[in-house]
Amino acid sequence: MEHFALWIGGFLTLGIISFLYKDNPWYKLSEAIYVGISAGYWFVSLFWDNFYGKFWIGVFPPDRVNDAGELVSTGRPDYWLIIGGVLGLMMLMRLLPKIGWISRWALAFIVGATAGLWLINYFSSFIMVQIQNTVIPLFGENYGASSHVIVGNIVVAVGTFAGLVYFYFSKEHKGTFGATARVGIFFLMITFGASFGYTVMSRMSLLIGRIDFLFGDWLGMIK
Amino acid sequence: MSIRAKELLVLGLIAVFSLIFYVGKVSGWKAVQFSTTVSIIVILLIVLSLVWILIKTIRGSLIERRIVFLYVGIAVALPLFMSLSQKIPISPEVKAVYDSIGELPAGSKVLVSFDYDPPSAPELQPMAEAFLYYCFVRDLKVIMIGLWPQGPQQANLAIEEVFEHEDIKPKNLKYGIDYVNLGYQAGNEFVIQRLGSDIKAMFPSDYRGKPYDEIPLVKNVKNFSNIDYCFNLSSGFVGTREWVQIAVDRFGVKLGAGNTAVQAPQMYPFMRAGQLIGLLGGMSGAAEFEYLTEWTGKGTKYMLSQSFAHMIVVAFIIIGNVAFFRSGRKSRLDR
Amino acid sequence: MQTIAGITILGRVAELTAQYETWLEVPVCRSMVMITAKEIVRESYSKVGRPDAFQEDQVYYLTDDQFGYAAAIDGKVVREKPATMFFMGEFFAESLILAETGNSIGAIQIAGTAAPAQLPFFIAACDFTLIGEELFAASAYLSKEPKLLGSIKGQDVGKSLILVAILVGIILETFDIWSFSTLFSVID
Amino acid sequence: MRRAIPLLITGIVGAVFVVQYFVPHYPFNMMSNWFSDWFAIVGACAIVLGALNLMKISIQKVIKRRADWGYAAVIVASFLLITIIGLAEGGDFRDPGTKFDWLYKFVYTPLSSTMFALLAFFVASASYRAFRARNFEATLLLLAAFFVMLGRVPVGYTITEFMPVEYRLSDLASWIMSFPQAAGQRAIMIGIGLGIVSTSLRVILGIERTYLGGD
Repeated sequence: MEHFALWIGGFLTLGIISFLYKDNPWYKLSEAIYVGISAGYWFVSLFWDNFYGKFWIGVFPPDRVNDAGELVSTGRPDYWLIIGGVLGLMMLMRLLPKIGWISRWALAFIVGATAGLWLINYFSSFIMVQIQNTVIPLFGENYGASSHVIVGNIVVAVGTFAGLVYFYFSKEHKGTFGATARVGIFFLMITFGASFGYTVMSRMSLLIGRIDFLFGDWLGMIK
Repeated sequence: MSIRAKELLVLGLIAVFSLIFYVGKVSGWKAVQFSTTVSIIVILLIVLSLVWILIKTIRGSLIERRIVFLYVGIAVALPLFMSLSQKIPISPEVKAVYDSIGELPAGSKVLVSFDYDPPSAPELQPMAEAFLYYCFVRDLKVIMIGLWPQGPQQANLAIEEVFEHEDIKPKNLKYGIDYVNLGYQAGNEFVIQRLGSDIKAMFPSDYRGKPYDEIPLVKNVKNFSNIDYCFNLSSGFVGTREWVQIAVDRFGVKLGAGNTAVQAPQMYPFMRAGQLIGLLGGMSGAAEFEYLTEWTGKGTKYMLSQSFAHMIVVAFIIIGNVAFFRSGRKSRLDR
Repeated sequence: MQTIAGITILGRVAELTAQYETWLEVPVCRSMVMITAKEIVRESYSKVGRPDAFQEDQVYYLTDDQFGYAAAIDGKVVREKPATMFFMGEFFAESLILAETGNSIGAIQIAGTAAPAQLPFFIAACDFTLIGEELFAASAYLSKEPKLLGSIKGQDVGKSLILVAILVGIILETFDIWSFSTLFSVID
Repeated sequence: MRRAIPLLITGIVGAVFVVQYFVPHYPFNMMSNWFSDWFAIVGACAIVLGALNLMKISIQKVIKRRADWGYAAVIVASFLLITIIGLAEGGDFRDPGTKFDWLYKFVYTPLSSTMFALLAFFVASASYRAFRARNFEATLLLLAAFFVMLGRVPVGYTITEFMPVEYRLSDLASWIMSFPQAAGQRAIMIGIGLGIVSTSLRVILGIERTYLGGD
């Protein structure tokens, strides 16, 4: 069984890598298997983890046999979950064209709740915390920072300021305003280049892992 | 010979090549290992071919992206066969993990939590092996758990690897006395919370089903206070952040950690605040720790591939710019 | 929220493809997005008087899996060679797989995302990229509704306040006059 | 009925979820837990629609013998294979040793890790094509990527070992990451924060309606 599994892994791995050469039947087969298996994997996972694990067990908690062998119920049913069940049912109404529009109610709920949660979370972590980290003493606490930290702090202050000016929409980027925006785009470009360069290592690690599977686990050529 | 025929020929070669080496593996062939001279010759050939591409680019015939793919494949694969070593600078956070384990007296109990899955194994498995090797070399007792479903399996793979080493074989360490694997428990950060009060309640038996009280190593280990050091290998949630917030902040545990390269930077604030004793970051962290503990593991070999791959990317950036300047100059000449 | 911005832009694009009778396909990675996207495209086609041109299968679901979706899209892109590709909304590591394959067939690619980690890859592989906030501004701008255009102005007012806060804050903090940054501390 | 009520639902639910952040008392403090449970349940129901859509399109392709219909048949077969096995195996379908776990370990994981690993090739080809000194901005993009890449591998360290401690490539790379990169990142994040706050407000106040579709 171990052999069969390793050969399946090798076949599918090389099938996906063959796409780099060009689209071919080997890749098409691997892609089709992947789409089917992954859609099914998420379908089954969501069914057991979310529908059964959260809704069914939450509303109808099954009895459990404890250590002493008696039948004991696991706890009070949580009837709030029924609202989730009703919303899920509304979503499924989409299958019936005549009352399919009711799925909009479920969608409206999801969109409204997400909007409410995100509004605050993003306001606090993407705006408040970022401003707090930017508004720092440039020369360090009671002027104790080293030279390259001071230069760094000034760079951060100027970069954040100019970057924000670049994102200004309702004013023409001309004159000093335009110049600041241009400095802003310089900083954005450094940010994109540095982030790109930083992620190269983790992308290469993934490929090293696959090559190690091919030549190590499968063909045993490397220890 | 038509392209179609060439493609089928290549497919045939791949099939034959795989069959031969697979049968070889099953019948116990030794691993392929380039000697240092062969390695250097291979490197020279790669460099020469890159120079040849540069010359071709200057002459105006640009290479297509599949050549770049080929070079990335070569740059990642070949170093795995090489036995070269490269001078690896030891960063302070990796040295801190090494020193903190070095200070533990023999027989101390170390809890290792495996919180990752196979896709992150290339970065974290070498760390796990080096760490377990170093613990056993220093005669420490190791308790392994997993907060991710595949964690315990990764732990067993690491144990198998470490037990083949000639320094560890003579110690003939016994399961249940020198080391134990308590398996996976769902519950994320709530599991860490319970380890602070009663480990047995969270792990009533080990991953083989043997009751907690029948395992000599953990029989009188009640909670974190009986654990001398914790080490967490993490690639996401639940991971090092939760171990710091609960195990360290609430129960004052001594914690070291190994993280994937993408996640490591988020842990530096915990390092600076002293909540985290030390940190191994990505493959470079694994290679540095292997260098310190003298464990010949995959981290060092992987880092060789990383260096090659980065050099190839940098080389093609240079070639790309030469192509750009050449086409720019050519269009100016044509005008 | 990024998906909603992306859907608004989809509505506008669908109007143009209906007008110029260009084939439009919307493969999605989440079922809820499939439902909404179908409605939007149907409405856009009828808005420009071409309800007959809309086909149900133009909007379809592939898989919830991030890389399964990327594998299926790569296959389709290389086989059918679309002229233009839009990447609007939330993206993760699969962004470069999609954009690099689209680039290899010479398609014009327009991306827009507010995922900071994926912006460098879209910048490197696409022809035009809406960076972060620009995605939300673009969706408001394309809708041409006065209230939505007004919200762009509102965002800029917010930005002005933040710019002033940064300037004043840094001065106060640097000369240790008052710890301005405590104003922005946040409870977890 | 079809638009007024959904807009009302969005407005009320959105406002309640904003308020719950500031009021840590019952029932508000339970709200975000309830919502994540309900969201999970609705997600489990919505994927049924997605799966049916995938099956419909694939089966139609097979019946009408359209191009590449064989692969559509493979999609249907592999979907049914893992779904039937997974549903049949009950709640602990993920335990080691189950047939579902076998499919996850030896079919799903190789495919997803290899697809993820393709990024290593695409990162290289994107660098080769995109990092060219066309103008000043592109040169900044190129230099930042160049120094950070070199600074992260031991070879970069060995090249500049002779330099004083603060100016070696690895130190330069971490300086770029800690200061200029952080500055640009912060400007982008503040912009995104403003964009999301304004979009959320538009949705809650019912100004943004496109997500509801037609009448």
